[in-house]
Amino acid sequence: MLKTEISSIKLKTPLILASGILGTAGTSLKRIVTMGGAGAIVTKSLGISPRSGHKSPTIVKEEKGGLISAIGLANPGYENFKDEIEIAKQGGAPVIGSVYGFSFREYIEVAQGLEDYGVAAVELNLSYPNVGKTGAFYGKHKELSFEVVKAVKESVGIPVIAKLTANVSDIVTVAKSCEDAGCDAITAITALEAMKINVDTGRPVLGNKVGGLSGPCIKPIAVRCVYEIAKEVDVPVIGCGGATTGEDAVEFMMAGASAVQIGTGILTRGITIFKKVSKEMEEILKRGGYKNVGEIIGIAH
Amino acid sequence: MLKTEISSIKLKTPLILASGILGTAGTSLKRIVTMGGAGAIVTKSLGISPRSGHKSPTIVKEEKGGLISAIGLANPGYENFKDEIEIAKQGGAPVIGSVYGFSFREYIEVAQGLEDYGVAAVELNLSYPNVGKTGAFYGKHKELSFEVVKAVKESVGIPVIAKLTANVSDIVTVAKSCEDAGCDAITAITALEAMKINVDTGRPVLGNKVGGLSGPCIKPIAVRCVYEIAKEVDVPVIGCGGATTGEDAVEFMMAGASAVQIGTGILTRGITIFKKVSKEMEEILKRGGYKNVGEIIGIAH
Amino acid sequence: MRVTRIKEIRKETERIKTYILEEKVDAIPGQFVMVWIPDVDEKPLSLSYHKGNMGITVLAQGPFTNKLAELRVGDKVGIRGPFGRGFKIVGDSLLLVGGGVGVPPLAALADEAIQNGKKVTAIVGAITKSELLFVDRLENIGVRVLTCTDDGTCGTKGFTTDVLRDILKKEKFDQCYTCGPEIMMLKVLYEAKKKGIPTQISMERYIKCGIGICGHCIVDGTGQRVCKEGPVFRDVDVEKISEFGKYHRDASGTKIYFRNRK
Amino acid sequence: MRVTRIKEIRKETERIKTYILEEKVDAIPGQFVMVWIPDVDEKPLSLSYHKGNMGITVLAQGPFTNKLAELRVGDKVGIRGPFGRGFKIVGDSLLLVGGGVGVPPLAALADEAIQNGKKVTAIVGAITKSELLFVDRLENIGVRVLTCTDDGTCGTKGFTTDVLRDILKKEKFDQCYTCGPEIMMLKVLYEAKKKGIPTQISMERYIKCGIGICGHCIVDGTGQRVCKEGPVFRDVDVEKISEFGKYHRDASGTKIYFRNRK
Ligand SMILES: Cc1cc2nc3c(=O)[nH]c(=O)nc-3n(C[C@H](O)[C@H](O)[C@H](O)COP(=O)(O)OP(=O)(O)OC[C@H]3O[C@@H](n4cnc5c(N)ncnc54)[C@H](O)[C@@H]3O)c2cc1C
Ligand SMILES: Cc1cc2nc3c(=O)[nH]c(=O)nc-3n(C[C@H](O)[C@H](O)[C@H](O)COP(=O)(O)OP(=O)(O)OC[C@H]3O[C@@H](n4cnc5c(N)ncnc54)[C@H](O)[C@@H]3O)c2cc1C
Ligand SMILES: Cc1cc2nc3c(=O)[nH]c(=O)nc-3n(C[C@H](O)[C@H](O)[C@H](O)COP(=O)(O)O)c2cc1C
Ligand SMILES: Cc1cc2nc3c(=O)[nH]c(=O)nc-3n(C[C@H](O)[C@H](O)[C@H](O)COP(=O)(O)O)c2cc1C
Ligand code: FES
Ligand code: FES
Repeated sequence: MLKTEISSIKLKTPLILASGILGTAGTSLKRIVTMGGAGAIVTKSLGISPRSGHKSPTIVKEEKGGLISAIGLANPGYENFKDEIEIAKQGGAPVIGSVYGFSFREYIEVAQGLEDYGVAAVELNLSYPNVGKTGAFYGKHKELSFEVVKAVKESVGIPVIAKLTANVSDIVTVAKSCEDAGCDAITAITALEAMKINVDTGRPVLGNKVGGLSGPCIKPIAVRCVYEIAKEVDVPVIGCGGATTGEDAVEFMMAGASAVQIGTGILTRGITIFKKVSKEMEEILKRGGYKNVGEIIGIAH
Repeated sequence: MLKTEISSIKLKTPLILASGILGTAGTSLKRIVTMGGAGAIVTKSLGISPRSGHKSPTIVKEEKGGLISAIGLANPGYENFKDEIEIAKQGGAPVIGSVYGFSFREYIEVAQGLEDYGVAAVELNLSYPNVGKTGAFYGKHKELSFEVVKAVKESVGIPVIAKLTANVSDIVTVAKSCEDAGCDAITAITALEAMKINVDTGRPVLGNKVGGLSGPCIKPIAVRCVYEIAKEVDVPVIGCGGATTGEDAVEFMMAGASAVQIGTGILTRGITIFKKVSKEMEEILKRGGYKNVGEIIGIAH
Repeated sequence: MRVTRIKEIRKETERIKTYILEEKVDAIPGQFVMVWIPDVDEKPLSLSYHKGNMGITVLAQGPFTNKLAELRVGDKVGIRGPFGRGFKIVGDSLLLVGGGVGVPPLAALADEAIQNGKKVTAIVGAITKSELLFVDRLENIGVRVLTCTDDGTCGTKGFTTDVLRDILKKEKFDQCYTCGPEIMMLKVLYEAKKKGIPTQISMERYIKCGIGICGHCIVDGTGQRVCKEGPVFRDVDVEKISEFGKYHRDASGTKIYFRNRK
Repeated sequence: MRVTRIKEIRKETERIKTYILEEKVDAIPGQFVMVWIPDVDEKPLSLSYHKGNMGITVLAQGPFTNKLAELRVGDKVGIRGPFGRGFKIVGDSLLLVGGGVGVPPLAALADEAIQNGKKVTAIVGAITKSELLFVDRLENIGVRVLTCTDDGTCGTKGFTTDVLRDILKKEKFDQCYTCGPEIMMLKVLYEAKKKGIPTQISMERYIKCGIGICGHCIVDGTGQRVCKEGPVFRDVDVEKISEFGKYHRDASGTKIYFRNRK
């Protein structure tokens, strides 16, 4: 009932682990498939060389179902991730490699490397809410997004997914540019630029001061982005942002998403959230008289 | 302890009623001062002529402390609001007139009209997350924001406040344009573009489909905007977005706000939220050894 | 927003139907719900059945209510609420005065009052006999019903207020409850006051949010919200509502004066 | 993030201090808190006092812990937690083996165990006498303490594992608990297993979020999170952690192999 496909990548359930959540080690990714029930997994965003990321605190919990995080793209570099991908693949679900870069060349190098290591697709992280000026801007400009996607698309044979930020005036224009540049799917959205100040000290809590807001509180914004993008582009859209329940996932798909990523939801519902949400989705589909999850994609339009 | 000033407008407490919340009638505005304890009040956004707004549902509650609303600038037109302002002023607190327009001329006409009716300042609503294409865009472009602010500033003698949206790539650039255009203060932020789909029917809930997300869940985004703007501009910044407790208000002020607007918070804490939050602020200030609320403005920088 | 299905539809008069919904409720008579027809609109409607399966009773009079009239058993509607303050049962002998689609919340009140062993008298008015609402329902549970019609096809020929004036000459009641056209309620208030009977009034104003945040339902004089501090107000509060019986506001907030103000 | 003040500072050794905080806690021995020094950093530290005013005991060894060493009574620190799974008291006769700043969580465990009427033996090791941690504290509550130093200035000359091997020849324990350098713990596990004594191990890995979401503390083999499924693991679980005693990951996630692996 939940079987689906994103640009020829077959998924047992449309629920995918979002990048950066428990995606630092292959064993973890594997566990999220075998024990957690994810239909596919996205690795932590990988760059050309190891990066320690920001000083801590890297994460602060907001009372209202939110998380502000500023990990700062900590990662061991894509080459150190070869073995991890090998292990992750043992889970039996497609492994999507998340790529970041501070230049087109870096994006290309990492994407090609990950293709060699056997990922099913690459997801381009085009905007990092919390990494200074460098690199944070690609996803904020339709021209730069176009160029990055095009450059990577021309360099690899596997599907290329563009992951967008909602911290723009008009996400649809950026999405269209990515489609024009040849991307095979679009993930919307990444965490939103946010901040927490501790009133007892008067100091910003995060080591990086600014971080990315994720979790249930951004869901209405993410759903709106998916709806707007799906209306205007033809490539599949992957919803991301706050999905925590079957109802959330169904909402994303009705807005036009072909699959849904889950990250912060793990905080409240544990690693098995993918199993739980799949079950809840099935119940909603049954109640609504649907036979296959594909039937609900975009019906809110 | 909480006395403060925004471009020569004196406030007993830095807490101001946000535009569009219970701001449709003078008696209500007055009640929010006398019974609620607001330091100032902003009217519903007013245009040149009556407008019924969007079809209902105009509001949907999100479980996580949020509200998505699409009232659609329903208002009786500024001329019908003359008496309401008269009544509102009886509350004894400054009345700020919120202005929207679908052209520069409309902004000017309404602002001048409200000045005649005796408002203490006008707040320019530069971006309405939920009103089609027309007009929604001023606040998304630094050039247009500049022109609107400049045009109004040249037409009235009272302070002009520019209210910004965070649905832009870079809110600081827009804020700077408004400052360059001569605005006397900046309010950040208005509700964020969002959406809710009902999974049992597969239909968007709001009559207008897309609405504005307000309430606690947008606070981390609003605080970040205030922090970034306050770092770069010299005019006072008024924080807005999700403030519900004394801690929230103090957080906004530490981020650089000179005053804080409250809207959706009324939902959970009632009209007397202004009194409650003022009291909580005083407690936090005392605990921190501060004598006056002015001391905390911007200390997180 | 919860979605429920229509369980049963009862035709009450030519243009008034009762919709029993699948969703269960435990509300106070006088409270209202926001009813959503997807892609159409959402409107406030009083509960005519406030315990168990919720019921609403609606006069088809415009785009939304006409659309509602087209729905069939099994169709989905969205529900928010119940919202607002309902009627409070005070004393032992209650007098209900309802006109048109003001009767539904009073019928729910009658259910509750009879359940609690109260003596209930209801004055029900309409233009003509076939438009009289809930006369059988009320009589069946033991309410004494006095009807009146403008054309005299049933009961007294005349208005509810005429019947009211008459009965108040002869009898005493502990509390009076009214819902209907505002001009009617204004007169009910006046008549009951003359006799020293406290009255509870259910007011209608343009409702958008229903949860006390948008301000569209605010009444002048007190600045209260009909959706939150109302829709039911006590007479002492209504006397402070300066616009009562004079004007209300439309969807834009523009004042609309009641036409037949006498 | 809650902010609290330092209530008391106790110098334990040349480079180790205990900080008693104003905030009260009711935690399980072995749990840790994330301690924030504004504008500096935030790091995981085990609770050395887990009931009442919380206490941490810290070795100054880098930017964060050196900064902590500069703080004074009354200074503010931020706290998140307690997080993770702590030690479970099993049986009646417990053996604790701690090296360096592995001793703090074991001291908290000893407090709890003695409170519950258990018999507790602790092997405490350090390089030299002045570096031995909590010997008096443990003895004062009734723990039998066996010390050892690399240089023989106090107790046995040698490692905790030497003392352990010795005592296990003569005595039987229901459960063994260890915290300290991973190579030491690897050996403790081995010795205890030989004698059939179940062991609980408190592991250290690079902690960022502390709440099981970022994945930085994940261990290979099981994919478990040290901050969530740990830091205390049972021997049977540790045996499935393929990296135990071999490598850990640094802040970037790059594998760092333990140097003195023998
Ligand atoms: C608290 C409350 C309880 C109500 N209970 C009932 C009831 O039990 N049965 C019933 O038939 N009607 C009831 N109404 C009235 C009902 O809301 C209107 O009949 C309905 O909104 C008409 O919508 P329409 O699109 O069909 O007609 P329209 O042509 O749009 O309007 C017809 C009339 O309804 C009024 N109206 C329209 N929209 C609203 C709104 N959002 N809020 C208030 N009034 C509105 C208009 O001012 C006009 O007088 C109640 C109203 C309120 C405020
Ligand atoms: C669960 C747990 C409990 C701990 N309990 C204590 C304790 O009770 N007392 C004590 O003195 N120390 C304890 N530590 C170790 C403590 O976290 C480090 O001493 C501290 O992080 C060093 O930071 P620094 O900036 O001073 O030194 P650095 O020079 O940055 O690092 C010194 C050492 O600490 C390690 N380290 C640095 N940052 C972290 C981190 N975020 N997470 C884990 N290890 C890190 C480094 O890998 C290195 O080995 C514990 C660690 C963990 C994981
Ligand atoms: C701790 C953490 C780390 C993240 N790291 C990355 C990352 O490396 N690359 C990326 O594209 N997105 C990253 N994100 C963003 C998520 O992939 C996701 O887009 C966002 O959290 C919204 O989804 P959620 O609400 O389901 O978590 C991270 C999010 C969190 C909370
Ligand atoms: C019901 C509602 C109506 C609003 N109407 C207006 C409006 O007319 N003009 C305006 O500038 N902002 C309007 N807003 C936005 C608020 O003024 C405010 O910027 C936003 O809600 C964030 O603050 P809050 O979280 O404290 O409500 C409205 C918000 C709500 C919830
Ligand atoms: S309808 Fe919005 S306040 Fe009453
Ligand atoms: S430190 Fe983030 S998962 Fe453990």
